[in-house]
Amino acid sequence: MSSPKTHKEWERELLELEDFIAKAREAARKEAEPKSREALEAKIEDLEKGRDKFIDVMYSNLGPWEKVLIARAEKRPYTLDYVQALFSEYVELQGDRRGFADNAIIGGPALFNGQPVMVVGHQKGRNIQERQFRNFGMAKPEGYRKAIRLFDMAERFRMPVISFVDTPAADPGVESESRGISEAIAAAIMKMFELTVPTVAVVIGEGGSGGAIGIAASNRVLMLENSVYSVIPPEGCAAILWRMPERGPDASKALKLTAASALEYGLIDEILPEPKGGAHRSPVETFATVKEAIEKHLGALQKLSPEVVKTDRYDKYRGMGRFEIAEG
Amino acid sequence: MSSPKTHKEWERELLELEDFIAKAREAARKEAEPKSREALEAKIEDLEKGRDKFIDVMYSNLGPWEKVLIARAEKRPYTLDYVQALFSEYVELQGDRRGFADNAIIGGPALFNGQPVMVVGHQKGRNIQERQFRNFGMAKPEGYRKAIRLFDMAERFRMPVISFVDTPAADPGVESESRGISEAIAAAIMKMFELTVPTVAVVIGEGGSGGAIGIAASNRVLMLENSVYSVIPPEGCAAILWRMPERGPDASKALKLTAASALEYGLIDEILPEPKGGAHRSPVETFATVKEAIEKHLGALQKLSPEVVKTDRYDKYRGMGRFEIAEG
Amino acid sequence: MNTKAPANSEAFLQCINCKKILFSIDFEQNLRVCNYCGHHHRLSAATRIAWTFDEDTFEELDTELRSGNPLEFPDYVDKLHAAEAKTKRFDSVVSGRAKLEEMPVSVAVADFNFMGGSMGSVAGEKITRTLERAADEQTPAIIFCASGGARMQEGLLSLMQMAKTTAAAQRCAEAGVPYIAVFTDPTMAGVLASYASIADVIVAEPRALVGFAGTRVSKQAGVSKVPDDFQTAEFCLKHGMIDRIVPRKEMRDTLASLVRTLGGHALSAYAANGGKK
Amino acid sequence: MNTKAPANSEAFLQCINCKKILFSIDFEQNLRVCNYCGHHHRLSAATRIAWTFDEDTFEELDTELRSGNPLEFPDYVDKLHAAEAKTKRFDSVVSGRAKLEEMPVSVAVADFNFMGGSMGSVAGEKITRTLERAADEQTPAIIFCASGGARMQEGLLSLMQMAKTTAAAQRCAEAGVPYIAVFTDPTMAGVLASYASIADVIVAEPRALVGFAGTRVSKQAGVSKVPDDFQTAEFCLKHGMIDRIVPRKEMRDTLASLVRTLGGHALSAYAANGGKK
Ligand SMILES: [Zn+2]
Ligand SMILES: [Zn+2]
Repeated sequence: MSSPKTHKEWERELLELEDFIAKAREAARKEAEPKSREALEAKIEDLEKGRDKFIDVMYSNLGPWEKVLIARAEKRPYTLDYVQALFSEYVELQGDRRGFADNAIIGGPALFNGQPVMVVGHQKGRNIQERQFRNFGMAKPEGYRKAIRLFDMAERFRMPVISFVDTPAADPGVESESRGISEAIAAAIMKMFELTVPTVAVVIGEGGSGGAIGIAASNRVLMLENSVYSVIPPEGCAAILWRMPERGPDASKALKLTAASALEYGLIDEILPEPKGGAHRSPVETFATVKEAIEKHLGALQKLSPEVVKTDRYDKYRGMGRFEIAEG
Repeated sequence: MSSPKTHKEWERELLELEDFIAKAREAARKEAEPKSREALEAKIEDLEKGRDKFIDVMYSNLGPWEKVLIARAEKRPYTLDYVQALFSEYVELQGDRRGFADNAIIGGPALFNGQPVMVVGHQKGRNIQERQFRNFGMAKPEGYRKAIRLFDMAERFRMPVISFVDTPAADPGVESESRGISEAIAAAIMKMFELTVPTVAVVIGEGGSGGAIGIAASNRVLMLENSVYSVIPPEGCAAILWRMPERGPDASKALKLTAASALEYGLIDEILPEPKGGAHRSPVETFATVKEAIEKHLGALQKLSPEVVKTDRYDKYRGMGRFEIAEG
Repeated sequence: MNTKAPANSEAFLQCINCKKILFSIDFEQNLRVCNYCGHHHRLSAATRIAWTFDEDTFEELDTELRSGNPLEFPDYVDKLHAAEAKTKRFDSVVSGRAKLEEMPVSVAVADFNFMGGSMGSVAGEKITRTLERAADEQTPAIIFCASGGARMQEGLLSLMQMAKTTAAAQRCAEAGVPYIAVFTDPTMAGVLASYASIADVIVAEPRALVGFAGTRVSKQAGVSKVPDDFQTAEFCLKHGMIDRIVPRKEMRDTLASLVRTLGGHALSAYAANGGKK
Repeated sequence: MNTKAPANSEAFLQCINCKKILFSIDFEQNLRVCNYCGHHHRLSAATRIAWTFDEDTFEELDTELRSGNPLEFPDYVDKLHAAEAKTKRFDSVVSGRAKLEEMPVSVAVADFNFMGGSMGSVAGEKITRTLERAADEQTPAIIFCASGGARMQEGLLSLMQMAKTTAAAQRCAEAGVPYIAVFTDPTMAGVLASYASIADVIVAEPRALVGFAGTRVSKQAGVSKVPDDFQTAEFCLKHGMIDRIVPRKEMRDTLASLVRTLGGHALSAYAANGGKK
């Protein structure tokens, strides 16, 4: 059996079932005769139980590839959904102050539980126009340079930084290359290590390689249960390994790109559980989970002195890596 | 009598005289008959005395407009001439690290009397190709952003900054505007006020408004005797005041753009005398003057603590301005 | 917000952009934004202050500063006197303290009516003091820009105001106090290339003219063709040079949110000091 | 400079760029730069070190670090063993201390022969230690880059090396110690987008391949047409991303001048400490 290629494809049966339930509900609504309606409603209830069970089964024991599909799902909450749900008085700031503007990374100051914070995140789009406007969540150099500007302000005005990570990769085009996408990412990482204010990153969807780490090198990194974080997209890995990009599902296993693996290797701090059926099936529940987690980690970090916040971050990344010690 | 428009035009008679002397010298060299040669040489000597007198008269009591012409003279030593004469181990560094490179502002680390310094300066070109390559000494945003990068390094590595100012103006084109020439200049000025290493600027030719101050906001500002420093080019001022750009000579008087005026208003620290007939008539003498002046001012500044170096600079500019106090 | 009484006794006026006839009373209610084309007409400093800050909280300072004629520049004195007569002020910048949604702020507002808002020694000094007060008193700075550039008639003294004001902005940044600039029509040349462009946050009014060189100069200098929106706030936004374009009626709320978030730390320090340095 | 004996016993070889036949002895004398087309052929880490630093001053460190297979990635162990056999090293980066015109420097040199110079945990650790030693001992850092990017086979651990090495570079900057990167052919992807691009000074060998994405990816992604010199050192110079292109025979002198000028302050501190931290 070949692997599904999109979240929609993978959920096809479930979506059909949901569609059927919706139609049945419509029919019940229109049914004038009480008995028939009751019968229909009872049937719907059964169907819904069936659907819940279906979701239970489908979403228990997800493989890495299924997580890739869920992490990329169009219905998944995006950064601006979190911004709206978790913060108040958000004012989006724009521009790299160097001649360019980017729409794949957004950010600005806001209040979190009444406390000033700086928000930064990748932003994807849901329909074709939005997706093009957001460049599919792939930031150009100016996106990272805007982030640097926001990080600088966060430091100057003693605001913790909350970043939301959700990108397939940084933009790899000729324009990006000519304006130094590599330097922009590296400089953003470097800036994050200069900060003495606490930084918390949440991987909400795709943590796509350099494009992700450019705004994710934080004191604490949290991953939603079904998000992924990888050095290379599985399709790209499969293309290099086996010259078969369609073997992405196999590569996704080899790459150990799930939240569980990241935690196991000591690369993230916490896995945030998603509602049954994924974050998009109950955004409100997801927002509450994320909010609580940010509160907890931010609260702990804010007890530390600025200098310790900085060395905590250094030490955290300093310890990452696995190697052997050869016999002298 | 209408004013001369270029240094060449102003010096026309002198140049003709020099040309005549050169020809006479050539004739004397070819003259086989000793008596005739002696007679010719005696005549040449007379001519040279006459020329020296001519220069004396011409270059004593120069008006502002003549200084404008001298400051713009093609034969005048440019930044790289000073770099070659005053420093060793200069390595030119390039690029703004943001996608663009500029050739109208140059710079890099070097040794000055064996001591590491950072050199930054506007660079003009002498022939048509050079002039185009250097964009007539008019820097684009990337020039100022490169300067900022060099200032940053100077601070990090505790190197004094020596800047050479010689620009008609910052580049005013559409490209410059689209990449934020104003921000680039402002950010360069701002960066100079962040530095705790001593900074010395020398106006060697044209100190053209914002384009000049972008690399000139230093602890000490020195001006060569015949250089000019102005908020607007005299022709531009005349165009605004009288809608007659050709009245630049009149505007140059009103603008008080000479070194003497700048010193009188407390805006510069020292006037560096030029050799008879201007810097270009004896570059070696000019280099020696400039070198000695830099040594002196740098020496004094290096006795101050980094914090005092910074407040010295702030206080210097803080005090600039002339206004009246109205009766309560 | 404060009363918006018609500025003059005329019942009608004409939009300077679309040329449509407007009722003065509607026009004032709409904060002098054209109902038809949305053109944001210029405001005097006094009107700007009244419409932005909490009622009667503006305390004007530095009123003793008056432009002289240090260079003895031809006709400058006459121009100053004419501008003083027209605006009843001594220069183009009004500076002081105010409150915005009860938060203390250090404020400067430029008035284009005074010699095109140009920056000479007095404007430079007032901007500098505004930013220094912000740094010293830990109150966020808000500066409304409106200027053709440096004031030619004060020569190199005006150019040095670029350095002086920028140095003060640097001091503000170092003090951890946010500085917000508002670009109104026009924000040009020496002002744009100094304190205006290095604000932490820059918002602009729609269609404000914003640029370095006179439009003619830029067009001559560039071989590339000039875009339709060249040197407008919209052009700046597209090129990453400003943060947002904010219509006049949202300006107060936007500024308040920025002060509350970016200025939170500074304002706590201010409060801890008993509301004064 | 050190001996440049032919690397193999063959008397001739072919330039991989222009395909002309070269005398091995001339080729070595010319630092493996083609006499005809100027192509800079790749060097092993050992050769690079011998040709750059003062004779016999290189002290190799961190030799105990060896790549494992933390992810149990398919075929990774075989690839490591093959690379170890080929290079007689445990990974792609050689690190240690050396002297350059008698000035102490902290050094790392990547070897493209070891799995394309890719950066996994070991390379990341060695680069980090090199930059940390530079900061701690106040000796300028010089890193020769040669890498296809992050090492896929160590997954997210490799990605994190980008953060780790960049953090170390930040520490270096904060310690006032200059860090100079040399881009050799190729310097790509995860290495370029981390410690390589944030060096204080970046010099590159002529025509070195330098880029973020695989060339194919970039060409697909961009609608704009691809310039002829795309992803070369020359392209980077034109776009302000590197400081200079330095031919191999001038490399040593250029690096020495940079260390002497930028590193002057750090080296004084080093000397004041009696040559050791
Ligand atoms: Zn209108
Ligand atoms: Zn060849």
